[in-house]
This record gives sequence, C-alpha cells and structure tokens, in this order.
Amino acid sequence: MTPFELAEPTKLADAVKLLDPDDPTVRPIAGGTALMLMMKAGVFRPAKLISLRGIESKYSGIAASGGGLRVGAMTTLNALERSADVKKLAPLITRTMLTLSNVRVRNVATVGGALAHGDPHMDLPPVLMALGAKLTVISPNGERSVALEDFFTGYYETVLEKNELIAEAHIPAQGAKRAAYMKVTTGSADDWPALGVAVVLDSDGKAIKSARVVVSAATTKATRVKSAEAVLAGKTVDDKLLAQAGDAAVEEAEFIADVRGSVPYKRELLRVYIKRAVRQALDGGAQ
Amino acid sequence: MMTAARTISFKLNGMPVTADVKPHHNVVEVLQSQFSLTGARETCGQGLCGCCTVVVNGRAVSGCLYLATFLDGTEVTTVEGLDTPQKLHPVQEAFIETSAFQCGYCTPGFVLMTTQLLDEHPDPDDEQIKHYLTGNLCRCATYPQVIEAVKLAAKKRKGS
Amino acid sequence: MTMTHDAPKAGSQVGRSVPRLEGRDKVTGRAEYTHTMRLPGMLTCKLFRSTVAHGRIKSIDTSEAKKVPGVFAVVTIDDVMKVIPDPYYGPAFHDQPILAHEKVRFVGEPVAAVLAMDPHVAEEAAQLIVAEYEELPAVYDEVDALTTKTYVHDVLKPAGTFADLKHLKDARDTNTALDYRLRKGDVDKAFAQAAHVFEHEFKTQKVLHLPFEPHASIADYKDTGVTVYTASQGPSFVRTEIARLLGWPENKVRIKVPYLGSGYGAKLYIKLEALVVALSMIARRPVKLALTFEELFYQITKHPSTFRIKSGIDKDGKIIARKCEVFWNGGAYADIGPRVTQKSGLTASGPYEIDNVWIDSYALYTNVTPAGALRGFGVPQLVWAYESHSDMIARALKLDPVEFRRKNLLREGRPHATNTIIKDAAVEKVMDHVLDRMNWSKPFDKSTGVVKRGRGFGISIKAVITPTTSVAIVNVSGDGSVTLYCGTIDMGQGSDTAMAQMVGEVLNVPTETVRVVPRDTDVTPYDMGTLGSRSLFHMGHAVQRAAADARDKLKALAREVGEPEGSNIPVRDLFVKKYGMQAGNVIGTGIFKPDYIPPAPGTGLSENVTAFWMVSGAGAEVEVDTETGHVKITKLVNVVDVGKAINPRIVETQISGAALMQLGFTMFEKMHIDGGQVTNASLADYKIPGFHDVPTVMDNSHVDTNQANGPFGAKGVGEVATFCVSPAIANAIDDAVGVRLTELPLNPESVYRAIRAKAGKPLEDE
Amino acid sequence: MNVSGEFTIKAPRAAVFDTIRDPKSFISLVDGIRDLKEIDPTHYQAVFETKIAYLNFKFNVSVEVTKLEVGEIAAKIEGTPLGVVGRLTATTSTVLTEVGDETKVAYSVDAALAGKLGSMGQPVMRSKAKDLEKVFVSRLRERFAQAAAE
Repeated sequence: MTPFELAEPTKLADAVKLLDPDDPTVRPIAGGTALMLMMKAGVFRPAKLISLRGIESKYSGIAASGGGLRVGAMTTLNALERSADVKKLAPLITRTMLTLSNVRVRNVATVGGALAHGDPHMDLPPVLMALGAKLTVISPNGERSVALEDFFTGYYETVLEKNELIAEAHIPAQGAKRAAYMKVTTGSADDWPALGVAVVLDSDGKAIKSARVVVSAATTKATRVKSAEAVLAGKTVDDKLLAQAGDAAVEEAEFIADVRGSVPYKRELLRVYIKRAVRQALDGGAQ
Repeated sequence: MMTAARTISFKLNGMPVTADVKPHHNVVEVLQSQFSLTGARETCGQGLCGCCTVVVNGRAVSGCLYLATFLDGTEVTTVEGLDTPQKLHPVQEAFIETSAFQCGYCTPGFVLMTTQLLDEHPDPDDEQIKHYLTGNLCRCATYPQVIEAVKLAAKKRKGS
Repeated sequence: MTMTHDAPKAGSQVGRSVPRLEGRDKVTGRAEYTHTMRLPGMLTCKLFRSTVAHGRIKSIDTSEAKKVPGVFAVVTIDDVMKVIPDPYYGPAFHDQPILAHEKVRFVGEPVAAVLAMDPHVAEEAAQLIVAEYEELPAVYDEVDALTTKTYVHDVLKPAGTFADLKHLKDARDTNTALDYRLRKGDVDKAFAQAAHVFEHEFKTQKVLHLPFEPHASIADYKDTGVTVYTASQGPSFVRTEIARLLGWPENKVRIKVPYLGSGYGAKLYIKLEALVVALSMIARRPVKLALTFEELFYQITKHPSTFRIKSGIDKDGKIIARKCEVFWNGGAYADIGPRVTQKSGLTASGPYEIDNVWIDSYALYTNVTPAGALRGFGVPQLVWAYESHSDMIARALKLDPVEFRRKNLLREGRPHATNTIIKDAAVEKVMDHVLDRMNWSKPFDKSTGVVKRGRGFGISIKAVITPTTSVAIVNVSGDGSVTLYCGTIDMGQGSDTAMAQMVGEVLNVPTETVRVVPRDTDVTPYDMGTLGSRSLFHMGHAVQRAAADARDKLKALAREVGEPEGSNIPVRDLFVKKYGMQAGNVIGTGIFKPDYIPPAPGTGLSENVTAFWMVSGAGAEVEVDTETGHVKITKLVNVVDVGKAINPRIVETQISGAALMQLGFTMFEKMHIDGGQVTNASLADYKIPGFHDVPTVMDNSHVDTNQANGPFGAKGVGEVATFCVSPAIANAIDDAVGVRLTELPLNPESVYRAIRAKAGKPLEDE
Repeated sequence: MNVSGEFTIKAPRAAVFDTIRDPKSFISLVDGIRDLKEIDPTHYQAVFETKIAYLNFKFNVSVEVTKLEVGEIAAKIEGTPLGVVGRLTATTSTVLTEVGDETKVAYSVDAALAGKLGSMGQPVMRSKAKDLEKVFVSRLRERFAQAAAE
C-alpha cells in the first residue's frame, strides 16, 4: 500500500465536506474491509481517506421507528446480526447474517459500507432491496432519499456522488410477509455466491398478493426482477407458476460469467432457485 | 489531519504501549515490526483465512485489513497474550491434546477465534462451531480435529 | 468421542499417540517461520513480473523505480550475472534463470527485483518498472506441447543429477523434458486377442499447493560464507545448488530451516534461494523475499495432465493388456517434473496384475507457471484416471466393480508391471477394509427424488522415490539427555515427534525428553529431502541406526568403566565414571540408502524399483442435486496401509488432511488461465476446502500390517490418502445419476452439463 | 475473455464501413479513448481511460489494423496500464453484412488482461466491456439516426 493522508472528522456533516466531488482519490473509510482489498491490490491509491469511525454515535445505532427500522450507516453487521429489533421486525436480515462472510468481517464491516461498495456478491443488497429499503444520503448540499432498488448502477458502481455518503437505511417492517434469501455457491461452501435470490411475499397461504424478487451475484448488480414479480402477483403458487416466474426472471436479468459459472449455467440456477426461494418463503422461511 | 507517522497508544496483551505508525500500515506489520509478535500472520491478505486474527476491544478482527492507526486507544489481545509462563490457556491445551493442527501457521487464528466462540457459546454444538469458525481456513485441513479441540476446550473451561 | 494423546511415559514409545513436540510453540504463536523472520539491516525484495507468456525481452526500464525515495537497488539479470555468471538452476534441468534472461516463459515470471528497507516502498517502485517484449507464440496445453513448433526452451540443459535425462543434453526443437517408457509383454497382440477393448481419456486441471506460509527466503551473504534462512523442504539440495552456482565448496553454504507453514511439495528443491543469495551478494546486506499469497500462483503448481488409457479384457473379465499415455503439463521450467513423470509413470497401470503393459509418460514444457510435486508426485492424477477407467469397464461389462477389481488385483509375491515383486502391499486388505467401512454388501438407497444418491470407491498403489539417502546423528549428553540431528523438515506432518519416538524406543527414554535440533546444514547431516512420503522410512531407518549406534556405544562405555552386563546405571553416572564429572558425549550415526535396480533403458523394467509400496483406498457416498449439479459428499472413507503406525493420532490427522486436500482438488479447485494469465490468483476466487466442505461422515483408518523392511515395521503416510478420493467421488456420481465425468474438477456446472447432455438437452456454451 | 455480439444499423454498409474505418470517427464511438496519434495508416497510438466506480484505469494503447476490407475490419490492440504492472492485449474483428437496406454489424473481441488487473479484476472488466459495448452501439446508432435526420 502507498502512503496517504487520514482525516478523522467527528461529525458526518464535516466528513462530507472533506470529500471532494471531483477527486476520486479522496474516499471515505468505515470498516475498511472492502476498501483495504482495493488498496492492497494496488488498484486504488488514495491521496486521502476520511475515516467515519469517529462520527456521531447515532449513525451506529438501530432504532425501530414508524413500523420499520432505521439503521445508521456505521452500524456494524455484527450489531445488525444481534439486534432484537431487527429480529422482530425483519427476521430475514437476522437469518441472512448467519452466513454473511465471517465473524471478523461482521465485527468490522458496516451497513453503509456493504451497500456503498456495490459488490454484486454481497448478501445485504438483495435482502434489503427485497424488503424495500430506502437510503438517506447526505452531501454538503443537503440530503436526499434513494430507494435501494435505484441505488446500484453497475459492478462496484452506485448513484452516490463522490461527496455523498449514506447516512441511514430505512427498512420497512417485514410484518406478515414471507421471505427467504438463498445463495448458491459453486466453489467451496463458503465461496462468494454464484447466485443470490431474495424474495419477500405478501401472501395468504399459497396465494400471493404481491412479491418482490431480487437477483444478485450472477448479475453485475443486485437487481429487482419485476417481470417475475408480475408473474407471481395475484396467483396461487404451483410448479407451473414458479417455472413461469423463473423464465421471466431469466429473461430479464443480465448475467455475467466468471469463475463461478457460465451464463447459461447461471440462468439454470436462477430458474431453480426462484422456485426454491419462493417455496422456502412459503414453507416458513423468515417470518 | 495526519500525513506522516504518528504515535498511537494502546494496551497490548494488558500492557500499555505506544507505536509509531503511518496511515497505510496494517495491524499485522506493526505487531511484527514493532513488537516482534509474529503470532498474527498475513497469509491470504484478504481477511478470508484467519491467520491474521487479533482481538480489538474484545472483538476478533482481521489484522491484515485493519489499519494500525485505528488501534489508538484500544485494548488489543494477540495469541501471545493468552498463556502465562505457568499455564497454557485451556483452548491451547485442547489444541495440543487433540492434535488440532499440523503446520501450525493458521493455529493462532483458530485459537483466538475459539476463545471468542466459547465466550459466546460455552457449550457449542458442531453447527455452532463450524458457523463461528467458517472464516478460518486450514490448508492442512485439520477441521475434524479442530471441532474435537473446541469441544475439549469447552469441557476444560467449565472444569476450571 | 474425543481422541486425545497418551501421557508421557518411558518404555515403549513407538505406537504411542505422543502429542506433537512442537505443539506448545505452535499454539502460542511463538513457533518460528521464515516468512515472519527479520534480520538486522535486512532489505526487503519485491518482484516485477512478466505480463507476457512467451517473449523476448527487448528492454527493461528501471529508471523510474530507482528514483523512488528509499529504493536501495533495482536488479535485473545483467546485475545478477556479474556475481553469478551462469545463473541457471533446477533439480532436473538447469533451465531456470535467477531472473528472466533474454526471454520470459510465463506470465508472472520474475523479471526484476527491487530492494528497499520498507516493503511498501519496494512494492511501489516495482510498479514503475516498464519492460518491452517481442511476443512469441505460446503453448499452454500439454498435448499440444508434444507436436507444436513453438518451443519453450531453445535448448535443453539436463542438470546431470539424473542418469535417465542425459540423452536430452543439448536437445533442440522439443518441449519434451522426459519421455519415460515401460514395455512389458506384447500389448498389441494382447489387444488383438481381447474380448473387449476400452479406451478413455482423462484430464486433471491446474491446481496448487497454497501453503499458508508462502515461500520465503532470507540470504545473508559474506565473502567467507553465506547463510540462507529459508522455508524449504530440502535444505541439503539447496546447499548443493547454491554452492554450485557460487562455485564454492558446500561447507561455505549454510541453510537454516525453521518450522514450515506447510509445504505439500511446494517448497522442494530450490525456489527463491538462488535469487536472495544473488541479491544479498549485490546489496552486501541481508535480503529477504517473502511471497504474497497472489505470488504463490506464479511459483509452483501441480501438473495438469492428460491420460489416455486403453485396456484389453478377456472373456473372464481379466485385464490382459493396458496401454497408458500420460502427458504432464510441466509449465515453463522443469523443476522436478521429469521425476514426477518417471516415478509416477511407472505405476500408471495401477494396482493390477497385467501381463502386457505399455506406458509412455511425457514431461512437457509449456508457457505457464512451473509444475512440481504436490502430495503424491503425480500419482493422484494417475489414480483419477485408472480407477475411473476401472469402474467404466465394470459398468460397461455389467461386472460387479468389486469383483472386477478383485479378479485383477496385484497380490503379494506377484510381479508388478515393472517386474518388481509385490511385497508388503496390502492391496486387497485395504480394498476390503474400504468396502467394510462403506457397508458395501448392504442395500443402498439411491433415492428417486430430485436429489439422487450414489457410492463408489477406488484403490491405488504407489512406489516410493528410490533410491534416496538419509543420514542422522544421535547425541547423548553428559546428563543423559538425548538430541537428534536429522534433516527431515517438520512441515506439519509430525516428523519431529515420530523420529523422537524412534529414538526414545531404542534408547528407552520418553519421547518428550528427546530434543530434535532445528534444521541447519552446518549441524544437521544430509537428507535427500522431505518429499514423497519417504522420510519416515528412509530417515526413520537412519535415525533408528543412529540411536542403535549410540546405544551400543553407551554399552561399550559401560563395559569400559567396569559396569556389569545388564547394569541399570543411569547414563549420567556412566559419564561421571568416565570423565569424573558431568561431561562428554556419545555420538551415534546412521545412514540409510535402500537397494535398487534402475529401470532398464527402453523397457523401464526393474526387479527392484522401489524401497516400499504405498497402498490406499477410498470410498464415497454422494447426493447429487439433479437440478443444479451440486454434489454433497455424505461419507468419505479413507483407508491406508501404513505398515505399523508410529503415532496413531498423527497418522489419522495425516490421512484426514490428505483426503480433504484432495477433496478440494476434486470438487472445485482450479486455476483459471486466460491468455497465459491466472485470473483467479487470490483466496477470494481460488477456493479451498473449509469447515462446511468436510463430508458429513469422515471415516479414516489404517489397516494393521507390517512393513518388514521398514523401521519398526513402518512406512510413509503423508500423501497416500490423496490418491483415491477423486475417482471414488466420480464413481459415486456415476452411480447416482449415470453420468461420467472425465475431467476434474467435478464442480456443479460440470455435473449439471453432463446430466443435461445425457438427457439429450445439452446446455449451450457461453 | 471473449466479447462478441451483433446489431443492425439503419444505414448502407458502405456508410457504416466509412464510419468505423476512420480512426478518428471510430474512437469517438468508444468511451474513454483520447489523444489519438497516427503512426502510419495502419498503426495508431492512444490513451484509454476507464473508470470503475472510484477506480481509474489509464492505458497507453497501440493499435495495429490488420485487415481493412469493405465488410471486414480487424485490429490488434496492446495496452499498458499506467502505475500498475499489467498488459492488455486484444484482437478484434468486425464484419459488416448487408441485410436489405440495413447493415448487420457482427463483432468479436478476444481480450486478455495480464498482471494485477488480470489476476483479480476479470469479472469487473467483463462487466465494463459490456458497458463499453452498449455505449458503442448507441453512439453508432445515434450517428446514423442524426445522419438520416439531416
């Protein structure tokens, strides 16, 4: 790694002022687990890093509010994993945490970092997207709200400007909805997934009123597959319907080949896992 | 704003210490170069293998991905802080007694993670062990023996 | 049930599960490894590597790198040749330059070295070096390498160490670094007479050792001698080779090896040592080079292979002919590939008695990272092929796979393909034990749902690298304490403990009191290398002899000081009687080199080709998800003939570890290479087995046998349990879903594609 | 790494060919290429700069046109990234076929990336290549849509 300056502001408002809208070599660092990888690989050489570790503690907290969760961007994944509020209001998240990376990463990595990094293999983006999360994003010019489904623009790419930071995530309560997140690895069991599928279903028995379905890992970014959602909405689940939803999702999603599988194979995985995820949700996935 | 080296203070295995670090130094290199503690090692360099495990403020972290400057004001425990001249830590004893290592390079990471695991789950079952230690890899693949070691350590811990 | 070790005791030491002697240092993080060592005033080296698979070097511009503050020197081969005029090294061929010389031959080959006190500075400066190449056509595939007009080396330079390579001296226009042949009987005639002939081709992928302590070496050069601290499995060879490069006698070269963060064959022979010695000569200061994890992908790998195997079967199911053509992808430098080609090649026809055998085994140069030995010296690649082939034949002929093998198994007293008579190789016993642990005779539920179940097994044989030499010294001090000097490297296999047990057994002292001296060629005597599961047998003999020599000398000393025969006088008192105080030593020495007859030129036949045979078997039960191709291994049985186990607990961990390592090579490990570039050179993208990849049931055992010519009836175990894992799983997959995979790894996509192909609905390519 | 595909442009083959064969016109279709220098009619040099999120990659690129016939263009590209050891090599081939009054453009790029970027960044680069492809197609279409409108 090459030398860089480090600033340690104590207020989020100050932190965004230290960022430079035109200089990509000035970056925020939270847990740093992902950023450090880029720096160690030599592909990112920061001139200056803005540490967010010292900012107001309210950005590291989880609160139940307005029928949902408000999660500060600096909340560690470990805190998310252990939160009673999260378990009560969005049990899908608690369950996802069990297989998210490893204990050491969860101890350090933050919710904001896991989203802003824009790595399509991560677990939190599809899960929060399926739950309908919104982000509050701040910059020196004020704040704005971005739906997570509109947040990612590509591999490692998001709508964030260089002087914008995620302040909080707002996650609607899961309520009576049925939900599941399944990921498929094709290397070792703890590999990055070849595919992730998150489904959140508003349903009555096998009758689905509405569905949110998100695909990740096989694609360059976590993506809602609305055509599959449309297939499921207002229908009763059977094999045929699930096959149709799978076909629709495969048609809509943009796949990318890598060491974890070819595009044709990932398509087949998606067909199978749309089916399995919906069944798992209905059969008592995270409720 | 800091640009060059700065002096940080922290507690290392119970002792107050200071170190001169630059922003781009990670925890492993500072432990090795300034304190001659080589139990935390950089292997994969990506936080995936666990060889670099250290405990900061009671939480295990990957020392290879952790900027040393962030240690300022913390309490750090490395594997070297577990035993005393008189007595090994029960987890260390259990690893020896079950032969839960071969080359030993990943062992300090496993030992430290196991102490954390047992703090959280004093009587872990196989699934809890695997889940908790899933971020520690052993190229000699002593996984079945590590599970035995963790269970033995749990027993020893209860006994002591 | 938790199995723990036995408490310290005197009396019988061999056969005791003694806890590892170095255990305390390892669990406290205090064990010393080269990768984390520092010397005062030491410079750190970072490498600039080739981005071209095959090319002539037009220029190397180091000017920007030299300008970086803190850079001590930037070194290219021109600088090296000023101190080492002939900078080529290697165990079989002197083909590898210390830094790229005139040509580069693989992506990742070291081209220039930057020295600085601060590793970050060196790393930064290395990024600023610019090299220009004239790109040449490259060859990547081992079968292509045999016929292509693209030659990795202009001329071959055998090292002279091995007699069977001499005919390749100065050979041009070839990529073949060794062509081993075995000819027994008349295969063509036998094929003509056979009732059935089967021919299959199998492939293995490029995988690598990934020792968690990556390669590291430190050289401290002085005009009076050089000391090299290195993570090496073969300090004696390193010493010889460095002495040769410097034109020095061996006694001016000192190689010190602390514990090894594993090796598996990655750290054999010479690796970084020549480079750090050259750099230390140039810098006149200690220089350290410690590879990063990514750089392991440019250091050494296992051989990818293509194996064409053809068998003729008579009407009774007897194999009457077998033809084996094996192509080994050796990469850009031969390393020990020619030995892999020969020493494994000679067992390519498997643990079967076949009257007519033809084997051609080719070591081939290609433009990828060099390949060497990886836990099995090529044998896992062979067993993968021949035990898959066994099942395919049995299936095609509707023969029981057990009975088909049983009809053909090599038995005691029968001739192997090489004509060496089989002795102390419990082939059938191992197979029966596998079948017993698998409950093979019981009905097996294959299931009819989406997830289908299957089971399979395999059986194998290996010859140990022969002939090799080991020397040991046992020193009894004035207080009676015992010290062992042996060059075997404890890289995790527990050799220090096992050797100490043998000393303890002979001298009747508790193993825990025996000190094993850290490896240092100034102190520890010659050993050929810690490789190929040879150490327990060869060094074990030397150690046993050294201990016996010490014991005899102690007895002589007792007589000399007037003790009656059978006296129980403490050893310390013996020395006091002799020297009037606690003083003196008794030194025992032992040398071992087994008998051997080299294979006859042309036929490869020999009546004594190996010091001992290794035998292993494996059985697997799997569940195959027919919708995705995922394979879950629900049971893995591993059985090994180890002779007599010196330390049963360590034996068990060796069996378990070897099988799990091979499980990774079988199921998912693969170096992806695109245009010569490894594209997954990190632990994020090259996955190795973790906790959740361990089969639901692991059943590891060894059969109770006696290696009559082994020390205390023992023989090697380190690599043996790798051999049969791959075919056992492939055979189980075939049993479950009726598809046959002939190329590793057996990853979900490959299985799924095979299932689709079988259903007549093949999945399209990319 | 192979990227290939085809698309159709509402324009005669000769017009499309002229647009692609002219290096200046061609590079204006590719996102991130600048400072084009002609060495001779078949050899060019340029700087290629691309961004992935906050990561900037800059390559010195040399292009050799290896085939230039009506209906087919082939080129060999070599690039050296600045500041990090690596090498980009690619061969491209573009075939133009008349389909009625439209032109079918079939292209194939075989690219290899060596060094740090190649060892770790393949999927990202693949994804980037797809983006570049989209920009290229849309700019080409735009140009002919404009031409038609004028």
